[in-house]
Order: sequence, then C-alpha cells, then structure tokens
Amino acid sequence: MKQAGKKAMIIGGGPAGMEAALRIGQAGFESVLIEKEAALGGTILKLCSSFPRWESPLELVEEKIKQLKHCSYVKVMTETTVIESRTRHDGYSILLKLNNGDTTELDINAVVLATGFEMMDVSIYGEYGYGIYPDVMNSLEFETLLKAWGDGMGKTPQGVAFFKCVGSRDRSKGYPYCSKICCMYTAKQAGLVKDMFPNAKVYVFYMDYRASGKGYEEFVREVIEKKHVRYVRGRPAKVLPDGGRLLVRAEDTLIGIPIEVTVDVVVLASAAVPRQETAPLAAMFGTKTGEYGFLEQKRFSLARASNRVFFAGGCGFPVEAPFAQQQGASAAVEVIELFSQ
Amino acid sequence: MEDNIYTPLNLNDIDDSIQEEIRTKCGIDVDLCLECGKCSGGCPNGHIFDYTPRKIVRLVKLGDKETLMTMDALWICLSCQLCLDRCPSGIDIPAILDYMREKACRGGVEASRPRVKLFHELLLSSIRERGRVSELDVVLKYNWKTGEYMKNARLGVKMLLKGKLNLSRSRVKETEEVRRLFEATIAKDLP
Amino acid sequence: MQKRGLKSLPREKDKDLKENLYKNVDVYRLVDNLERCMQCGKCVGFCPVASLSPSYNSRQIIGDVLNGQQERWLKSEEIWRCFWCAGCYTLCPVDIHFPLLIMQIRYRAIENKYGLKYVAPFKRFAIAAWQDGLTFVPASTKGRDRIRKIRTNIGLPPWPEVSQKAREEYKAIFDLTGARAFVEAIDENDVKHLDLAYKEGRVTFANRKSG
Amino acid sequence: MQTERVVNPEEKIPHIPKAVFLFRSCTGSLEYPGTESAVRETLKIFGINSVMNADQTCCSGYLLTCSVHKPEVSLAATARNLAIVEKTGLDTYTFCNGCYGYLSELSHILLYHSKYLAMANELIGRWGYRYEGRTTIYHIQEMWYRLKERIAAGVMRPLKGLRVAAHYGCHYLSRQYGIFDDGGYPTFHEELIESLGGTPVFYKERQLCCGYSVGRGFTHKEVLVQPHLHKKFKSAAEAGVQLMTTVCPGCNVALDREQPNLNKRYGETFNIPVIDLAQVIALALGVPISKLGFDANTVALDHILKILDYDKGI
Repeated sequence: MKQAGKKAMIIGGGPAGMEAALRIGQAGFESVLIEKEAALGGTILKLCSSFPRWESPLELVEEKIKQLKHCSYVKVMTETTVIESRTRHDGYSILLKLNNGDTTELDINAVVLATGFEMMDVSIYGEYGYGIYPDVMNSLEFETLLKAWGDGMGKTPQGVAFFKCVGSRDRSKGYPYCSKICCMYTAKQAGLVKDMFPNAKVYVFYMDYRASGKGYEEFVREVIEKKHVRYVRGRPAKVLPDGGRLLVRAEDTLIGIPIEVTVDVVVLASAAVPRQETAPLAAMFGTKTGEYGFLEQKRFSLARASNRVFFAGGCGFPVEAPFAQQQGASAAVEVIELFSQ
Repeated sequence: MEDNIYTPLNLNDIDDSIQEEIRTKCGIDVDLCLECGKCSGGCPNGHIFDYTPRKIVRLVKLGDKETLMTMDALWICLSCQLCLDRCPSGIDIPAILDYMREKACRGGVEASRPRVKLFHELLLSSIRERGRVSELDVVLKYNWKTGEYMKNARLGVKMLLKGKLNLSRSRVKETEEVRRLFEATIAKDLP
Repeated sequence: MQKRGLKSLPREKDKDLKENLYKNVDVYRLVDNLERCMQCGKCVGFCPVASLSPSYNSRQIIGDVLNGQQERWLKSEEIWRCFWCAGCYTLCPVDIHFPLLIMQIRYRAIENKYGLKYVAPFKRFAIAAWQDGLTFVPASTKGRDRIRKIRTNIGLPPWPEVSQKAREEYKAIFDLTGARAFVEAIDENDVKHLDLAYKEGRVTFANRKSG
Repeated sequence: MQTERVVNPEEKIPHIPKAVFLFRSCTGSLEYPGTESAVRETLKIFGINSVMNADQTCCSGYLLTCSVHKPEVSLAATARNLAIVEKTGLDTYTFCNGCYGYLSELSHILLYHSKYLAMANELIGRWGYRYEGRTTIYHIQEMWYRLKERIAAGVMRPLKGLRVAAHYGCHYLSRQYGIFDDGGYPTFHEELIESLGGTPVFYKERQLCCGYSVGRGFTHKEVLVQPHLHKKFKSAAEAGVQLMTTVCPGCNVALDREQPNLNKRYGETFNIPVIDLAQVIALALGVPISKLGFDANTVALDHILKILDYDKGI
C-alpha cells in the first residue's frame, strides 16, 4: 500500500543512486530512480576490473539491477532527465523529460542527488599534449582502450606511461584537492596492461601513492613487485612527439637525475570534478555547492544538503564504487527517517 | 673539446642484468624496496657515502653497474647490518655491497679506497694460510705495504705491556682443508 | 691517492631549521610561496640545464633553501648555470618563480665573493650602459661602424637615438641606488675555484653513449 | 589555443590603435636593426604610427638577471621608462621577448609591492616622472596575431610552402597569465606562418630555450650553450626546417651566431637562417628587401630568397 506523501526521487543511476533507491524501496517507501543514460550503472559500466580484488564491476551492476527489479516499490526510469522543479509545501513537483520525448510531472517529497563525477578537461596542460597527440588520453578513455585490447583489437603497445596528479594537487592550472581514487585505479590499469602484454614496459609517474584502504597497499605492492610495473617518483614535465611515439621527460626525484622514456600511450589520471548537471540541479533544489562545485552537507548530518534534499557518491567528492554504495545507503537512511516521522 | 655531455637516462635502456644477478645470486628482490629512506637515515657512514644505501638500491633498479662498482660507498661501508635490520622490506643491502665488491675486485676495477682493499686482502690471506687471523702478522704486513712502518708503534708497545698483543703466530691444525675451502669458493661461479 | 677528492660533508644537522628560513635568501620577497613546494620534480624534468649537467637540480636547491642548507649552494658551480628560461615557473603546480630565487642566491654568493668570474663579463656592459643608455653596445669601433653601416642602408638613423637627458638620468639611477658601488666591487681576477655542490650522489651516465 | 588562462586577442587588444609606443630594444636596434625597421614598416602598412622616444633607455632587465646589479636599479629604470610612455598615453609595444618579460615582471613587482613603487617613484620623482601603472605592456607578436586576417589578405609574396619553424622564446610564454597561448603547446606563430603561405614545422625540440638569454652565452658557451643548441638544431635539421623565426633579438643572436661554431665543433652542416617574425611578415607583405637588413645575419638568407625567387634588388 503506497503511503501518500512519502515518495522519493533519486537522480543518477550509479552505484550510489541504485543503492539509495533500493534501500528506500525495501523500507516500504515509493522511490523513483531516474538515469539519463539508457542503462543503469553510471561510470563503472565503462571500467574493466576493479580494485582491490580484480573483480568485474559489471557483476555489481547486475546484482543491483536484479534486486531493484525484485523490489516493487522501486520504479526505474532510464533516459530520463529533470527539466525543472517547483517547490511545494511537502516537497517538490518535478517535470521530467522521458525517453520518448514527452514530459511528465511527479510530486516528490525527498530528492537524492547521485549524479557522480567526471574527468576534468586536461587540455589545459599543453605540456602533455592532451587533445593534440592522439595517444595521450585520460584514464576513463583509457578504460575503453583497455576493453578494446581485451577483445584483441588495437595495436599492441611496447610502452605505456601513467601520469598521476594531473589537475589534482595543482593550484596553478588545476584543483588543489587530491581526487582520492586515482592512485588505486592507476595501479589497477597498470596491472591490467602488464597482464595483457607481459613484455610491455609500464611506468607510473607519481608524487605519492595513496593506498589507504582495506587491501589497497597490498594491491599496489602486488602491481609493483609481482607484475613489475616500474614506479618512478617525479611528476612528468613534458610529452614530445618522437618518431611516431611519445617521449616523456621527467625527473627521478629519488635519485635526482632527469630521465626520459619513449612510450606508445600516455594516460593522464585527471582530477575528478562534479558532472556539469550537478550545478543546475543543486540550484534547482536550492542546495549549496562547495568551492569546486561538490555538494556540501549540513553539519552533523550524513548526507542531507537541505531539509528535503540529500546526496550520495561522486557528486559529494570522488569516491570508489563500494563507498558510493555506502553513501547511497546512508542517504536512504536519512530519507526513511524523514518519511517515518 | 671532447663531448661527454650527460644525456638523460632513457628508462627503456635500463639493463636489468644487475638486478637479475642480485636476485638469482644473492636472493634479494629490490622491487620490494619502498623507497622510504630508513636505511640511509640510520647509516653511521651515510653522510660520507657518495650514494646513500637507499640510492644504492635505486642504482640496482636503474641498472647502473658502472657506478655500483666504482662508487666510494663500496669501500667505506662498515657492513654493520643496520640498514638490513631497519628495512621494512628486509632488503639485505650489505649483501648487495659485498656482492658488488667481489664483482669489482674480480673485474679488476680500481678500488676508491685502496688501503681498505689491501686490509681485506691481508686478512683473507692470513686466514687462508693459517686458518685464523694472526693480528701481528696482518698489522706488520699492512704497515709494510702502506709504507707507514711506524704507524701505531707506540700503541703496539702499550698493548704488548698489557698483554693484549698476541705475539704467537698461531695456526689451525688442518690448514690444508681451509686452503681447499678457499679454492672451492673463489674459483668458480662469480662472473 | 687516499682521498678521492670528496671532502666529507658535515652530517646534515638540522641545526638551523627555523621557520621561513628562506627569508634570508628571498630578501626582496619575490618568491613568497616557496614553502608550497611539493618536491614533485616537474621543474627538473623540463629544465634544459639539468638535462645537460645532472648535478644542477632546481628541486633540490629549493629543498635545501627551505631546510636551511643554503651555504652548500653559495660555493657551488651549479647556481650559475640557470638559463632563466622560467620553464620551471610555467610548469610549477604552485607557481614558484625559481629564476627569481636563484638570482637572489647568486647575490648571496657574490656577497661572499663566490662566482665573480661569472659576473665579470657583464661588468663591462653595465659600465658601458651608464654611458650609452643601452646595453650590448660593441666595445670595438669596428663593431660600432658595422652597425652604423647596416642601419643606414636600411634607412634608420645610424645610431639609436638616446637623449643625453636619458643617459644622465640612467646613470644617476645607478649612483643613487648604490648599484654602481656594487658593480665596481666586482673584482674580475678573483677567479675562486667553484665546486660542483652535488656531484656526489649523482648517477654519472656522462660517459655512457646513449642513443 | 584553448583554456581560460589564455587571453583571446580581441579581449587584450579590443580595437586597433592608431599609434603605439614602440619600446626600443637594445639588441633589436643594434645587432639586428632589420627587426626594428621591419616592425615599423609593417605597422605603417596597417596605418599604425610607431612612436619612439629618445628619452627611453634600456629596460636594464638583462643586467639584473645576470646578477650584475640589484633589483632597485631595474625597478627604478622600468618605472622611469613606463612613466615616459604613460605621458604619451599610448600602449607599450615591445618587439623583444626580453623587454616584454622584464617590463611585465618588474611592473608586476612594482604594482604589487607598494614599498618598491614608492621607492621607485621617489627616485624618479626628482626628474618629474611618476609611474602609476596605467599603460599595458604588449608584445608586437600579439599585434601580428590580432591583425592575422589583414596580414593574410595583404600577402604579396607568399612563402610558397617554405618549411618555417617558429621559435617562441621563453620570456613571453613564461608570463603564463594574460598571454595569447598556453606555454605548454603554443600554436599562434604557426597559424601566422600558415597564413603567409609557409608550412609550419613542429619539430621535437621546438620549445627548447635558445640558452643565450641571460648571459649564459658569455659565461657557459662551451660547457652548456653549445651542446644545448646542438640538441635543438639536430632536431630541427632532422625535421627539415629551412627557416626559423624568432620574436626576440636575443634568441636571434643565440640561434644565428652560434651555427658556424656548432658546425665547426660537431662537424654538422646546419644552414638554417634565423630572422624575426616581423621580418618574415614584412617580406611576405612586399616590404623592399633592402629595408629588412638581412646582411646583419651570420647565416645568409640568399638560398631562401632564391627559393622564393625574390630578386635581391627590390
């Protein structure tokens, strides 16, 4: 029996959004999960394998979709976006654009924003030649290349170089914050390349590697010691074209000499920034965003941005998939607490 | 105007032979090194090493055989095992230095501290002949070879008066076996 | 040949690790953000001088200035090698203008009478500049005539017009700021030997013929 | 060209001025006078009067960065020169990267350290000068890029696909903020060269410094500058560069005068003439060659002029 005035809408079908919708539904409240893409899953659909246990992220998505189908209180609407919303006394009436083009208006009592993060545009780093040399790409684009290599397509690389902290921890051209997850997914990507092409030379240029999670340090050490990825401490200075390949110039700060390396592919672990849709949505629901566009929660609350608006996952700060789920669940708890008053 | 201008090391040209050798011959995997610098911090002679212990492990990774054999640290390392004891990954740096020292001697590389090398040789030859170190023998030979005949002479007299200097040129019974032991190890496997 | 020419460095005690120690180098407050340095090595990776002489390492110079080990660099050969191309400033994630720092280290070196041989060639230019109001005026009359000839065939006045008023004022600025005394105090024939500050601890691939 | 750190031309030069204050460059007027005359001729073609002033002295930045005198002198000299420009009410246009770099750096220091501004104004006040920071400092290459369409339209002698490489020079790109292109991968010179009919060349060491800029050419010529330039020219020669353009007479000196020494020392056969971007534009716009002062160059341009079959006479 659907209770009147107790309907939640979750915007964004990534791990955070799916978990929030599921938990709210399982608690017996109506929840509408809308996703702008055709399929649920968000960014992790693009990834292959995961850290720290090298599992395929698709299994997580399938499991969640199965649970969502199983729960009758949850209504999933893919290829749907929010046009505008009017505030009402007990929530919002939100105008949606559906996949077949027409629109519908729903009365919603609580909104959970789970729009996730995306990669910063690193073409500002002229020295790395992103957007100029085809073989320089950011980590998300590299995931698609990894998939292509996995299916046997694409040219076998002799050398791959990963650059960390491109855009993050950089106050002059990027953002001062550390994007938290690049150290781990770069180690994962480097390990995958070494698995696929054992005699390729794989380098990771780092300043620090931050592996502060359960099984994280062992994961990175395994990539360094067992898979023999060479970690070089020194942020790269320049990428130059050199006879069809790419020459990387950097310093090995641990021995203090300038070094070079010629590779075929350069992967930039760009900073994670909130998706562009986060800012208009936040404005639409009157919630405040922080200095870099991430959503801010009220003090002492888990995920509450304002009294009927909550958020979870990458739109708050870049976060790994499992923790995005946990944040989705805590947003759901606060919604359930709101509905059960 | 000869032109030995430095060109940046290309990481692709690193020859792993020295790292492989140390892995197979000494059983040390330098990839375990966390580059934390604990060894260099504690090293008693670290401040006068041209390459601190951490940098020595780094040199092995960079495959710079030539510097490893000609560096000064090779001969002023006291092999006090502190770096091994402190290393979070248990990398046996003194063993790496021993191995490189043997390789340098065998390769005829001129030692940066000839006197230290001389002292090593005198000790070993004394053991080889007599099965144990006879101090007086080694000291006199060292003074003779380095040309400083009267070095520590006064100290020697004081030790004699206190009975600290063992004058007898003692010898082990089975010196023949000790010699065969030396032949067996020195001759073969080191490249 | 007991010593291999390596004088033993004092154990790098942190005796003078006071706060903003770099202030006694950055006297003109031009590199206020020096403490932001993350020692990330981007500047050395780009540096054209470091790729030719590895003992020149701008990251380590910043590190030493921050930790109070400035004396090591005053007597060094390396601080005179910077090309001032400021590529390190362009790349630096925290916008440290390194050339302005090394300029001030050079002042400290000059005050302690080091590196004068690298300043002497410009003494002539500075003195000539007071007279001509221009730099790079060739010393020889042959050089000056050549310029006059080239300038006249392309239709320019034979010599760039610098008014007498300009020259006097330019010269006066040198006198009033005490720069003239500074220039004249530079003694060309004090050719003190400078030592590479960091040649030890450097992987010398110099004699390795790489591709 | 991209990103918001970089200013787009219409913003920095909203409208084309009738007259500009052309800041005399010591090297530009002495070593390579062709640069100065090319700049003035080209500006004249577009009806821009270039005002020069005999009271303006050397910007003294070069001597400052060679550590031969302390910053007070350069701050005072810069304040004095810019005060002269402010009296004319025009924008300051330099045609040397060094002048541009030092003027903008020193004026930046003056305007952000009130102590230094007061000191400088007090010093130059005795001659009635006072610097308030009203004039903006440009480099002439920004004017060429701003006039790109009119230059392309006015080309009378196209470069016939000549392989031209642009040398940007460090002091302009290292200003980082408020310049026309990102220091990491500038392309606006190449666009200009293309509009003149040349083929721009992106060789590997395109952005390497000329190595001469701050006196290292005098103090460390054999030790550092020649090997450094050898690396740069080897990469340029491999890429088949026929002509190199600079926007700084200092770089011009380094790249042009050093080639014979490199050939002698390394047994190379570099023969790449180096001229200013203004000279290339003037050449393409039909300015008589006699006005461009090519005889000041060590590496002769005759073979280039023959390729473009410009008769040397006009």
